[in-house]
Amino acid sequence: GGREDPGAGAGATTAAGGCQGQQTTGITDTGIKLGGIYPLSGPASAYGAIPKGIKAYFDYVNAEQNGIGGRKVEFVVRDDGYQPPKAVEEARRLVEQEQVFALFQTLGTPSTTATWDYAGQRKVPQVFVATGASKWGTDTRHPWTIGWQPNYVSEARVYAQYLKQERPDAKVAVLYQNDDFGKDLLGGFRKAIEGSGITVVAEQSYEVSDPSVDPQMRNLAQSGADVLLNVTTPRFGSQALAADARNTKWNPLHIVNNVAASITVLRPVGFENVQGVVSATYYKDPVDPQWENDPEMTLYRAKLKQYAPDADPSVPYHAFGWAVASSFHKTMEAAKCPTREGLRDSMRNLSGVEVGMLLPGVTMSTGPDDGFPIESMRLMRFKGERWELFGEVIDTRREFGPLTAD
Amino acid sequence: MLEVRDLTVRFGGITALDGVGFSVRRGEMVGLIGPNGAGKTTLFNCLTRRCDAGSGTVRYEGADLLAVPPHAIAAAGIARTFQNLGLFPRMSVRDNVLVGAHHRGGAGFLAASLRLPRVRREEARLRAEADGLLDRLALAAVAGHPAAGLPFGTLKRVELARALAGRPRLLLLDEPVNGLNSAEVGEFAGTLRAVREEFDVTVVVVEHHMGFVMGTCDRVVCLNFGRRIAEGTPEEVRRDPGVMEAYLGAAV
Amino acid sequence: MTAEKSETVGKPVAAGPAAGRRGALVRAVTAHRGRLAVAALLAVACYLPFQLVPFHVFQLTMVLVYAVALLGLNLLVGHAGQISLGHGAFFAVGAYGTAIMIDRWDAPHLATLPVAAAAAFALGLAFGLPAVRLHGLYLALVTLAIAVFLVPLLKRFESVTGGSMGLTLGKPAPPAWTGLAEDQWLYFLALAVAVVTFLLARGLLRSRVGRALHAVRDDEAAAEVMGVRLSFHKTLAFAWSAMFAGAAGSVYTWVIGFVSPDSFSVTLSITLLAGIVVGGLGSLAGPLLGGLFVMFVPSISQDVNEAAPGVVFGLLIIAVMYVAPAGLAGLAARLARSTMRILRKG
Amino acid sequence: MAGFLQQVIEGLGAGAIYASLALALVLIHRFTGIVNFAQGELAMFSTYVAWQFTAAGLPFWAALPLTLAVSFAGGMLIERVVIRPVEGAPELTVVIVTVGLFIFVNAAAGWIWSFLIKDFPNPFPVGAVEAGGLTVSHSTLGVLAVVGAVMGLLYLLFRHTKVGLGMRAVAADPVSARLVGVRVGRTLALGWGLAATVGAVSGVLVAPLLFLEPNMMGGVLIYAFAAATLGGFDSPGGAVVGGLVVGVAETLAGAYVGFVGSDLKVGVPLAVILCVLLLRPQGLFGRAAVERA
Amino acid sequence: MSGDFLTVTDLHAGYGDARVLHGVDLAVGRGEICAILGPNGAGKTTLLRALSGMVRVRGGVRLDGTALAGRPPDALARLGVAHVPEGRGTFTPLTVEENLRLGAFTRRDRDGIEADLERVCAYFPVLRARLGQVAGSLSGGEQQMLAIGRALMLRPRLLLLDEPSLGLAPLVTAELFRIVRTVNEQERTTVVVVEQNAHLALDVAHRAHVLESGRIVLSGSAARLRADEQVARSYLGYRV
Ligand SMILES: Nc1ncnc2c1ncn2[C@@H]1O[C@H](COP(=O)(O)OP(=O)(O)OP(=O)(O)O)[C@@H](O)[C@H]1O
Ligand SMILES: Nc1ncnc2c1ncn2[C@@H]1O[C@H](COP(=O)(O)OP(=O)(O)OP(=O)(O)O)[C@@H](O)[C@H]1O
Ligand SMILES: [Mg+2]
Ligand SMILES: [Mg+2]
Repeated sequence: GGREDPGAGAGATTAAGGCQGQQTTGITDTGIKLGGIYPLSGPASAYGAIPKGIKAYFDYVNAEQNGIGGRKVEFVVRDDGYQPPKAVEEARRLVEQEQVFALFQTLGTPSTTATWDYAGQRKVPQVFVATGASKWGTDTRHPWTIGWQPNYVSEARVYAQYLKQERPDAKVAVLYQNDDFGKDLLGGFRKAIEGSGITVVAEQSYEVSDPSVDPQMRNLAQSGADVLLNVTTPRFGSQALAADARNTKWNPLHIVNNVAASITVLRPVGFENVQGVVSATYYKDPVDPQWENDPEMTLYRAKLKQYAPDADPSVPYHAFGWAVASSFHKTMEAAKCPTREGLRDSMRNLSGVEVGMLLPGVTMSTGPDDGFPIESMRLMRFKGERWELFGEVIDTRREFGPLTAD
Repeated sequence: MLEVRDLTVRFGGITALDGVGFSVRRGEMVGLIGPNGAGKTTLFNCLTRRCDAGSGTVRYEGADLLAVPPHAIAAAGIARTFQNLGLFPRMSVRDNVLVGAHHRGGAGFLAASLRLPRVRREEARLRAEADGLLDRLALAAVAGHPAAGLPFGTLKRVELARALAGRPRLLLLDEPVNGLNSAEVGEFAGTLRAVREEFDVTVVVVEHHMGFVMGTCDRVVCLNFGRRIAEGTPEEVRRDPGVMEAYLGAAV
Repeated sequence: MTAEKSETVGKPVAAGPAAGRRGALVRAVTAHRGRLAVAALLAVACYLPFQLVPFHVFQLTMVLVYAVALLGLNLLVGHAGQISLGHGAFFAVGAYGTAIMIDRWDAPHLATLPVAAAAAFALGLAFGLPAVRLHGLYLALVTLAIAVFLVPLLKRFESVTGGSMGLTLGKPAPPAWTGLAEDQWLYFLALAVAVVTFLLARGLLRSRVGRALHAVRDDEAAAEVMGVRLSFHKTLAFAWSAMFAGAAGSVYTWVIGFVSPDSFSVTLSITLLAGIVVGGLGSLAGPLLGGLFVMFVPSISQDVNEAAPGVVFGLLIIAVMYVAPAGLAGLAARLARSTMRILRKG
Repeated sequence: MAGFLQQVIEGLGAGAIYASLALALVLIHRFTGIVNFAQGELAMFSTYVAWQFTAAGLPFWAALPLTLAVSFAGGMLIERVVIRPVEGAPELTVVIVTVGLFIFVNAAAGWIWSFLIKDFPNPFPVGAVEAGGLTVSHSTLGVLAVVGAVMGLLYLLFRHTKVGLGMRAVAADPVSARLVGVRVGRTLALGWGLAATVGAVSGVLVAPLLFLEPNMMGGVLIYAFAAATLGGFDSPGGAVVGGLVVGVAETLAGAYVGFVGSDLKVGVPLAVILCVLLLRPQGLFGRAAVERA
Repeated sequence: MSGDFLTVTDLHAGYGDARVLHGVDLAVGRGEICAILGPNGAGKTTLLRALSGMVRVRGGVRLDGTALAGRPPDALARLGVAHVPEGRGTFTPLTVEENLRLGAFTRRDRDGIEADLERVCAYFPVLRARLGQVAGSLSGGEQQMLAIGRALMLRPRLLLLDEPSLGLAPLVTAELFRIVRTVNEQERTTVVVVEQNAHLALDVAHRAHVLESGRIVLSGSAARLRADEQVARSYLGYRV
């Protein structure tokens, strides 16, 4: 630590009254300033669509609901190109120069890991980071950082449980991206099937820089597995689905993870080729016809058109942004103090908060021992031209018990 | 000092040197002449280990020169100039000359980057010597100029200075006066003579400028199609009918 | 002493007898302009961290980190004439070396630098050997391959490298006697490393070895005839260059406190090459200018066009190459020359 | 054995993809003497152009020639606008300009068409030919055939046309080329145009297999570099052989070498290249430069 | 002279900041051989480069009435200007035959090209034996012959020779100037030749100019210059 109090940078302010001594940097009676860090450039720039959905949401709330509790939201987005050192720079810019109230989303496990120590030292909330790594919820030394989406381990548990019921002696082949995301999910899955009749008979990884996963899929096909767990990002997801469809001699039950389960990933493969594929989800896919008349979806489409006319509402990242922004809205509203500490406490004390863009039955809950806002998912199966939800909403915390760091 | 015997070099189907043999005594200045493509430059390339001999031997000061690795040639006391210039275009004239003295320094990467006192001393010594040479060859005015963009004649002198900076005992000059006018050729011949005295070097010179060769060389060897066709005093070689037919033409 | 001189130059000088003195001054400045510029730069560099907000100090620290890496790359590309598209890999070796030492053995931060640099040196030496036989394009693409291969390799040896999750580390604490804040301390560490590497590189380039490298770059055949051992110089140039990159990587780890394979993708290698070409190959100021470019231009790009910063960044790279085909250093030199001319005339 | 042969076939299929882009790289290298980092992104952009045509309702076989024409014109335009101003600058300057172009085109494509995956029509019928226990999919055959044809055309261009001669002169020595009357600017523009066209062919072949999105060619480019390097960087035959060797080496390594595994398999073609280059520094089919003092 | 084929008026040229030619005036008649003499660094090469468009110029250059100044070298090649440059400009990775054919790049008469290839090989028999060889591997003199042969392949109207005898054996040098004469006489090719060997140049040339420090300091018929001992000594460093 340096000479200065890390929390007391230039311009830091504190509150009076019941929230005495708490930090009010970036928040006034009429405004609240948030900063987000996303890869707007470079190979991961697909995710750069998320802040568009967030912005549209805040613009809508600012214009039509007088902001969050009378505070107009200013959302500053910075680009880190998916490079951790850049993320550190941008986080510091947002906190020290832009004087944001909170970091609202950093995207990617590496970028978030690179910045969470800083956020903690500065006591700046790092809210709803856009990565499903489980450490955001299990780590106790970083109270200022919290995830949002169901973590990859929980998602793996959902698939494991489904298999235990449907195919108790499944032989599983896994295709996974060789990074934190793929490894977390695969690791969670291995753990969840321990003690059951299910075995992982083959696993193949790929790098995001690989042109294609066809070779991996061929090797998996040779394993004779009857289930394929497809842990990929969109383009590789499409490739794997297509490879499975092409191989008429191998017809495993194909489980595709949530990241690659959007209809925009399936459509290019051809709907006839992806019938019966299974996945799990927690928020509404904007191109799924079943949500056509859903009120939240209707609102989303209308407001996105109004406030972000160049953003295509069918891009699932926009809907994701919308969902996470409205989650923030609710969290902020629930805060007892309009301070950084207030937000931290609020985000760690959610109970059954409903968010329109989440699936019915999926709510946000956190607690002193629970750092995972969303832990419920629902299974779905592709049929015709859309996903069909089936089974109950699975609350992984209730079903499998809480996750712990290990 | 130098003894070439039965030297043969082939490139694919072309025999550039075909059993060449001759010798050079210490302190001598030998002219090497012959039609274009006779193998003169190739011979120089062999002596400086730029190309491999197919067969034959070269003895230099009693040792087998062909066993010396290319980068050790300079340290062995052999320096050369190139037919179509082999200067380092982006380096200054002074630095070009200093590279000529490369093998006379000892600073390695570590010592050099730390600028140890002994490196500084060595550097100062070489620099002083180089400046002396530049003065000697009337190059002081262009010492800081990059080699690229200087007139051809000047560059020829820079090459000579660079070769001399290595303190060679054997100097191989490949067409040193081409591109110079008669006055400059005369001047160069004078300089060369003086330098020979001063530095005590043995010289083998390839040249097509007959006036120069006849005027400065003690002995002349003539090659044709990679073979030695004549050897002797300049006068003898000039009168040699084979040389006249293959190289000089009846006119000269 | 030097600073004094530069100050007087700034003052308007009256006509008359002062004119002669002024001429002498101008001459003195002209003669020592390189040294003057460096001294002035150093003075500013030491003064800045006390004036800037911590965030900007951090940014400058990163500029220095990149500048050190680019200094190494410059040695190889600008001076020895070999192209490396894989310098990110050596940078990563330095960064991971330091990270692993701190993570496993709690090594003191400063002690890790020489070891990390040595590791990068060794690796550079190993890769420098094939480099001897390869020329230009082929070497460039083989080094690119190193950079590509590094990422999965780092992930493979998870127990040591932390795999794709990477390693998170603490930052060096400023000793109490300095009275510096953490950012300032890191800045001065980076500055010290930058100054030392700069002096090393300068010493190297002004010596017999530097001339040999230039000779190899300009004409290999002639260089060899002059007694320059090609393989030795090329390999060692590669290794030294890698060592500088490794040192930069080590400082990087101090500053960022986190390493992961994603931090050292091929993009980093290409960015470094672009940085040194944009900064100015073969010039001493090039690495610093390149570091500034690498650090600040991506931010500027997103200020211009948030929707697609890459569009702006790409255009800016192209634009700089138009305006300054020999790099920013070349452009600066050109400007300085015309300033000097005006100064001399005026 | 059949399994092994099958893997070889699949490797050839992958290799043909790398070869297709390597051909464009070789082409531009022959014409201009530089390595074009933007080649893959230009191919990707062309593919989007083709996609735009088909999305507008044009049948694939009508969209293709249009795309090739647009790509050719686009390539020429890029040479004029982007490359011409740095002509004569040091080689690395031009290379870095192509890096800038890479970043620009990638971002622009994402900006225009978003990062959603587009479905791109497959020019070849689905299905496969089966013989002796081996299956070769139609699209593998198709890609191989197209790549072979492009290679043949390039060979004719390089060896038997005046343009080819002028182009090699420009790459060898632009100043002298101009002196003997070669219109250097036009030749370079032609080179960029043709390379963009070959790149477009590559993109169109690749898109149905890899799925179209702005980062589609990133990985292919690396392998195409490997292929071109292995082949010697200026012979079309070399590019194709290089591509196939890389494809097969990678596939076999991923399938049979346990330690290598799928994560490190990229190292195998790289190791192959390194070994080949150490024996033949000019690549398999490259000509060693003769340098004389 | 009214029948001037090439006229140069007040020509300035240089490299970057360095000015080399300071107002050169020159006239060469049709079918004339004109020698440019002068000491090292006088700007002879630069003058030829200016005539073939290789350096930027200020001033007037007219070829047979057509203004040349500012046109690029390739345009000039199409107008029939061939230049044997200093340093030869060999296309080193290409074969000898390809080098020669490139000389005729702007020509369309196939038969004529084949005939000229034959002719050049007859002039320089050494080249015939090496048609398939990579030009970079030729000896210095052979490359010089190649450069001259390449220029002749254009069937130029104006032939610019920059020290053509550089590196050539005496026999070949003599032959070279015979060839220049022949080409000049048979095809009325106008020739501007820069040559250090003033002796040879003045033998073959009709007129000669002495260039010094970027200016023409002396002009006259070749015969006159040759005869004038005094001139020769003071301007050409020419010792008989
Ligand atoms: N690498 C090579 N490949 C093929 N042939 C070569 C090679 N190097 C040289 N030659 C041939 O060998 C012969 C001898 O060349 P060399 O350069 O030694 O001639 P030279 O006597 O120096 O001629 P000049 O007086 O023209 O310089 C030439 O005919 C040349 O074409
Ligand atoms: N590429 C260049 N860049 C900068 N300066 C140059 C360049 N080429 C020539 N010069 C300068 O121009 C001046 C004239 O050179 P030029 O080559 O025209 O002389 P020259 O009369 O042909 O001499 P030589 O007899 O040596 O060939 C010289 O001072 C030279 O330094
Ligand atoms: Mg020779
Ligand atoms: Mg000249």
